[in-house]
Amino acid sequence: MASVLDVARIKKDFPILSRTVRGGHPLVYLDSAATSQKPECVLDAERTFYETSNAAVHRGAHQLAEEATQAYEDARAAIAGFVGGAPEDLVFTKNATEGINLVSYAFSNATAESAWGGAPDPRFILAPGDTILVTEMEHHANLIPWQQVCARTGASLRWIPLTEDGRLDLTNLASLIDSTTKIVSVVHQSNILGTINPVRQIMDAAHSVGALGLVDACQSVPHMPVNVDDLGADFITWSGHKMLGPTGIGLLWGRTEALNGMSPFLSGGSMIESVYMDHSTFAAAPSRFEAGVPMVAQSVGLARAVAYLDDLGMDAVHAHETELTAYALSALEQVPGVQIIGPANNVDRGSAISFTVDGIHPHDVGQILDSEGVAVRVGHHCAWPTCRHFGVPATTRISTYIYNDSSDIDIAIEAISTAQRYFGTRV
Amino acid sequence: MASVLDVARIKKDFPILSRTVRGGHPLVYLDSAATSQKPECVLDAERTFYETSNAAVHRGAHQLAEEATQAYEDARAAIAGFVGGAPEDLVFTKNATEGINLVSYAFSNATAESAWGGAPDPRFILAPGDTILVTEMEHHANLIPWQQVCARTGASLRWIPLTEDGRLDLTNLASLIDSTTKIVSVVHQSNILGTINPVRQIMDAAHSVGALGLVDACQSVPHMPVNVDDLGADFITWSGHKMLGPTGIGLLWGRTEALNGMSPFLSGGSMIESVYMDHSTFAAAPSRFEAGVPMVAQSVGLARAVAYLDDLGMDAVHAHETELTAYALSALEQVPGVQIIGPANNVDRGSAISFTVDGIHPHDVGQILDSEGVAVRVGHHCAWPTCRHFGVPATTRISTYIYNDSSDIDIAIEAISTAQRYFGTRV
Amino acid sequence: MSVDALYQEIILDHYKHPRGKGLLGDSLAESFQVNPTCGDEVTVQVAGSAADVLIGYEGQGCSISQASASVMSEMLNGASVATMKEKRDAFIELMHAKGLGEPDEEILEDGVAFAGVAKYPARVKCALLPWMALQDAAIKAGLITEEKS
Amino acid sequence: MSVDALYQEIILDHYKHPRGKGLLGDSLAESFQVNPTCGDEVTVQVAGSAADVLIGYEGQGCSISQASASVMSEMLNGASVATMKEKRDAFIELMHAKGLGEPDEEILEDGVAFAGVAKYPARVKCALLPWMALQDAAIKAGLITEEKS
Ligand SMILES: Cc1ncc(COP(=O)(O)O)c(C=O)c1O
Ligand SMILES: Cc1ncc(COP(=O)(O)O)c(C=O)c1O
Repeated sequence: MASVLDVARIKKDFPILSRTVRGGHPLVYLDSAATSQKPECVLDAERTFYETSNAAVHRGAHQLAEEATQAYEDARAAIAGFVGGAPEDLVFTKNATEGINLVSYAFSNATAESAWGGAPDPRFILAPGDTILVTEMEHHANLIPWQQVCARTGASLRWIPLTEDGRLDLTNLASLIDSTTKIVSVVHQSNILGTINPVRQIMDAAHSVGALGLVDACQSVPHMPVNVDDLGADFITWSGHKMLGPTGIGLLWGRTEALNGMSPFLSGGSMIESVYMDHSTFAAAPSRFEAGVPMVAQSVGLARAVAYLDDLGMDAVHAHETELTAYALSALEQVPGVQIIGPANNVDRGSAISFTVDGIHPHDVGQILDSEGVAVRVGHHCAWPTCRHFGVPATTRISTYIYNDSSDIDIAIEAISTAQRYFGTRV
Repeated sequence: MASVLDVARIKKDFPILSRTVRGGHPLVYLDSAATSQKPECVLDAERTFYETSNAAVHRGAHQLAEEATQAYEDARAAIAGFVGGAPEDLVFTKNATEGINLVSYAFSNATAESAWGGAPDPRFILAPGDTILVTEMEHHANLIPWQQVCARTGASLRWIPLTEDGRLDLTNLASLIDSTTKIVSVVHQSNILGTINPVRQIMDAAHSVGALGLVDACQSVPHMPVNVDDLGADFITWSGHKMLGPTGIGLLWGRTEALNGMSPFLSGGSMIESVYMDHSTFAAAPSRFEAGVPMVAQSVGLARAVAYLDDLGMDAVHAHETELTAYALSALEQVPGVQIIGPANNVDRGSAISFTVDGIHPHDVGQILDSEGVAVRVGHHCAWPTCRHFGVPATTRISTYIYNDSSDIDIAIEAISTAQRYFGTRV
Repeated sequence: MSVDALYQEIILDHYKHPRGKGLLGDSLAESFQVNPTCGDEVTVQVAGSAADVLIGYEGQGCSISQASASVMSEMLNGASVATMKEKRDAFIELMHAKGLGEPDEEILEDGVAFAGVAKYPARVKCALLPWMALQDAAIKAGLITEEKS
Repeated sequence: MSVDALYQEIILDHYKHPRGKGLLGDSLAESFQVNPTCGDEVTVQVAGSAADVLIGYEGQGCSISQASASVMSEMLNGASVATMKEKRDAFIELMHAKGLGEPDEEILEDGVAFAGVAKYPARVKCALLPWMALQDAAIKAGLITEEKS
C-alpha cells in the first residue's frame, strides 16, 4: 500500500521503533490510542530547555525566568494555534482527565459556593431536576466526573444510547436535551469503537436549550484537523501524550467567557490577583486554572510535537490513517472468527479498531500478538459500559498512527492467525 | 569556605550552570527555592525511558507496557523510600499544589456527598463551626485551597500568627486547636522566611483533638533528611522540580487509612474498581487518586534525582546548606542598608533568605543582580500575607542548593553593593 | 514460541476443561472479584468445615484466570484450612517470584505450571484473582482470620 | 552596565523625583491596579473633561512602575482624550516592541526612555501598570468607551 506519508522516513524519527521485544521480534507498535511514541526532536526540545533555560515561569526577574516564561507562553500560542484557538483560551493541565474534571468541578464548586453566600455564574449552579448528558461510549474520564458531580449536587445523569453498529442513537436527542440540561459532554472519536460522532449537531442542540457543551477530543486532535470554531463547543479537552508529546501534559481549550465564568479549580500560587489571610481574588483565564509550578519542559516538548505534525500536515495525517484503517478493516474481515466491535465500515471512523476472536479471550489474543512483537491493548479500554453494551468482557484493540504502515497490519493479522492455531480454534 | 560537598564536581553535573547570561556573565543560580536545576543523569533517565520503554502504564499486555509499569512502580517505591514511606502510600500528582488541593477537596467533596445521601468518612465532613488551621507564613498553595474549602462548606479558617523575627507564635496554640478543628495544615520550612517550624509539636496537638494534619514539605524534603514517621503528619506534600527532578510531578504521601478515607478527587481511567453508566466504585490508594495517564517519564526522572541525592547523602546536603546559610547571613549582615526578613540567626533555619535593601525596590535589586549574572527571585514569593505582616510589598530572596558555594554568595553580595551604588544609596 | 512458558499444556488443559466449575447449592460465604484493568471476573464460594473445605466457583476471563480457578479448586476441594493456607502461600510466593521461583510439586500440584506466568507482571493479577476471592470468602466464612495479604 | 538601557537617566530621575504625584481632591473615577507577581500597586484618578483631562496618582513599587506613573502624569495632565489615546497607544506599542521600537519623541516625550524596558518582559508589566489603571479609570469616568486592550 502506498501512503500519503513517507512512513519509512517517519519511523526513523522514533528511536523506540527500532528496538526488538520478546526475544528478537521487531517492535510493531499498534497501541497509539493509549499513548503515542515520541520523535527525537520532541525529546531534544525538552532536553534543550532543561539545559539552557530551566526556571520557574511568571516569577523571577532574571534571564532564565524570562526565557522560561517566553518558552512556556510561546508553547501555549503554538498549541492553541494548532486547533485554531487563541492562547488566552488554552489551559495547560496534566492530562485530558484533569481538563474534564476541571470543568466538572466548576459545577460542583459553584453549587457549593452559592449555598454559602457566594455569587458564582448561575450557569454552573446545579440542583435536583437538572441533568447532565453524556453518551454510552464515553471513556471513564468523561463519565465518572459527571457521576461524581451528580453525587455532589443532586443533579441526574442521562446518556445517549448506542446502535448495534457502534454509533450514537440520536433518535431521542430532542427529549434527552431539554430545559433541564446544564451541560452536554461528548467524545469526538471513541477510543474503543473508533466512531467519529457528529459533535457539532450535539453541541448546537445543547446551545439551543442554553446548556454548555464539552467535547472530549483525545482521539481526534492527534489524528485529524480539528478547529475549535468548527466543533461549536464551549470546552475541548485532549492530551499531549497521544500526539507525540511528553507524558504529564494535557489541554483544556474554552471560550473566553465560559472559562472566566468558572470558579477556580486547583488554587495556590500564580492563579491569584490578591491574597489576604481571610480571602483572595483570582486572575483571569488561563492563569486562574494553572496553580503552582506548571509543566514547563513538557509544554516545550509538546509545542515541538505540534510543529512536527504541522510539517506532515494534519490533512495528510488524516488521509494516511483513513487509508490504513480501510486496509486493516478489510484484512480483519477476512480472518475467520474475528468480530469487529464498532463500525465495520470506514465512514466517520477513526483508526482504533476493537475486535474479538471467537474462542480466545482478548487477553490471550493480546499475549500471542505480544509474543510476535505486536503491541496492542486488551481490556475494556476505560469504556467498560460500552463493553457491557456489546456483551463482551473486553476486546483486543489495534490503533495506528503516522509511523504505522500496512506491513504492520499484515504482521498483526498473521499473529491473530497464530493465536488461533495456538489455541486450536483454527487449523 | 570548605564544604562537606564537592561543589566543584557537582556543578559539572548540571549543564545549565556553565552557561552565561546578560552578555557574558557566568550564571550564578540562587533561585532554587523556586525550582532547582537538573543534573544530566536525570535528563538521561527520562530520555532513555522514552527511547526504550514508553507506553501507557497499568493498561497494555505488551512488553513495553510491562516495562513502563515496572519503571513507574519502581519510581514510586524509590521516592517513597526516600522519605521512609511505603509505596502504596505515595500518590503522584502534577505538583505540590495539586497534592494540597487533593486533600482539601476530600473535605468539600465529603461534605457535599453527605448532603445527597452518600456516606463518606465523617472526619472529612465539615459544617459551620468547624475550623481549619494554617499559619501566617503559608505559601498560597497551602492557604487558598483552605479558604476555598471554607467558601464551599461554611467552615472557618484560623491561622497561627508570626513573631517579629519570623517564627510561629505558638503562645495560643491550645486555643487555636480545639474541638472544632478538623485539619491543621502547616508549612515545614517557609519558602519566604526560611523558618523551619516545629511541625511535630503542631501535628501532635492536632491529633490530640482528633484533627488531621498535613505538612507542606516543599522546602524541606529537597534540603534535609525527612522521615514521614518522624513528622507525625497524616499527609505530606512536596514537588519534584525543587529536588533535581523534572517539572510536572509532585508527591502526596498519606497514612494508608487516611488516604483510603478520602473520596476520589480527579476521576476517570485507572482509579476505578467497577464502572456502570449510573455508578462506579473505586480502587484503593494510590490508584484512587491517579486518574488518567500519569507522569510516567517524569516519575523515572525523579527516581533518578532521589538516587543522586542519596548518593550525596541528605545529611551532607543539609550540613552543606546550613554552612552556606550561615556564611550568607553573616555576609548580608555586613552590607549597610540590608534588612533580613525572617530569622536572622541560623537556628531552625533553611537556606532561603529574604531581604530588603534600604531605598531600592526589591525588583530593582533583583534586576541589578541579574545584570551581574545572579539569578534571584523578587516579589511576594506566593506568600503575600507574610509580606503584609512584615510591612513590605516584596523582598529579594536568595536560595541555595547543592551546586552553590560561598563564591556564589560573594558574587551576590558584591552585586548588592553595585545596586546600591547604581541607585545612589551608597557611595 | 516464547509464550510456551506462560501457556503450559497443563494451563491450557485446565482452561479448556475446567475442573469443579460451578456454584455450590449452599455456602458459608462467597466473594466476587474483578480485575479492573481487563474485566475478568470470578466468584468463589466456600462451604464445609475447617477440616474439609468445599469450594465452588464461576467466572469469565482469560485462560490464566480461569485455569487458575480450576487448578485451585482441584487442589483445595476437601483440604483442611491448614493445607489451604500452605498452598495459598506457596502459590502467591510463586507468583511474586518474577519467574525465578522453583515451585514444590508436592505442595502446588498442577499449580507448578504457573511458574512461567510470574514472568508476565500483567498476567500475575489474572492468576491471583481466584485466590484473592478464596481468601476473601474464607475470611467472611470465619475459616481464616483477617491477615495482611 | 547592561541595565543602562533599562534604567535610563530619565527613568531614574522620574523615580527619585516623581511629577504630579498625589491624589486629586475630587475625581470622576479612579482605578486601583496591582501586579500580582510582585505586589506593585498604583491608584490612578481622572477628573476634568474630555478636552482637559486631569490625572492624580499614588502608588508603591519598583522604579519602572513608579517612573512610568510620573511620566504618564506629566505627559497627560491637561491633555484631551484624543491626545491621551494617541499617547497611550504609542506607549503600549513601544512596550510590546521587544526593544526594537523606535519611539516618536514628539508623541511620547519622556516616555521614549522606556524603549529599553521592552527588552525585559518581566518589567513591561511594571511599566504598563499605571497605564492600565488610567485606561480603567477613564472607562469608568465615561471619557473613553470599553475597547479591546
Ligand atoms: C512552601 C511551598 N509550598 C508550596 C509550593 C508549591 O509548589 P508547586 O508550585 O510545585 O506546586 C512551593 C513552591 O512553589 C513552596 O515553596
Ligand atoms: C477518548 C478519551 N478520553 C479521555 C482519555 C483520557 O486521557 P488521559 O489519560 O490523557 O487523561 C483518553 C485516553 O486515555 C481517551 O482516549
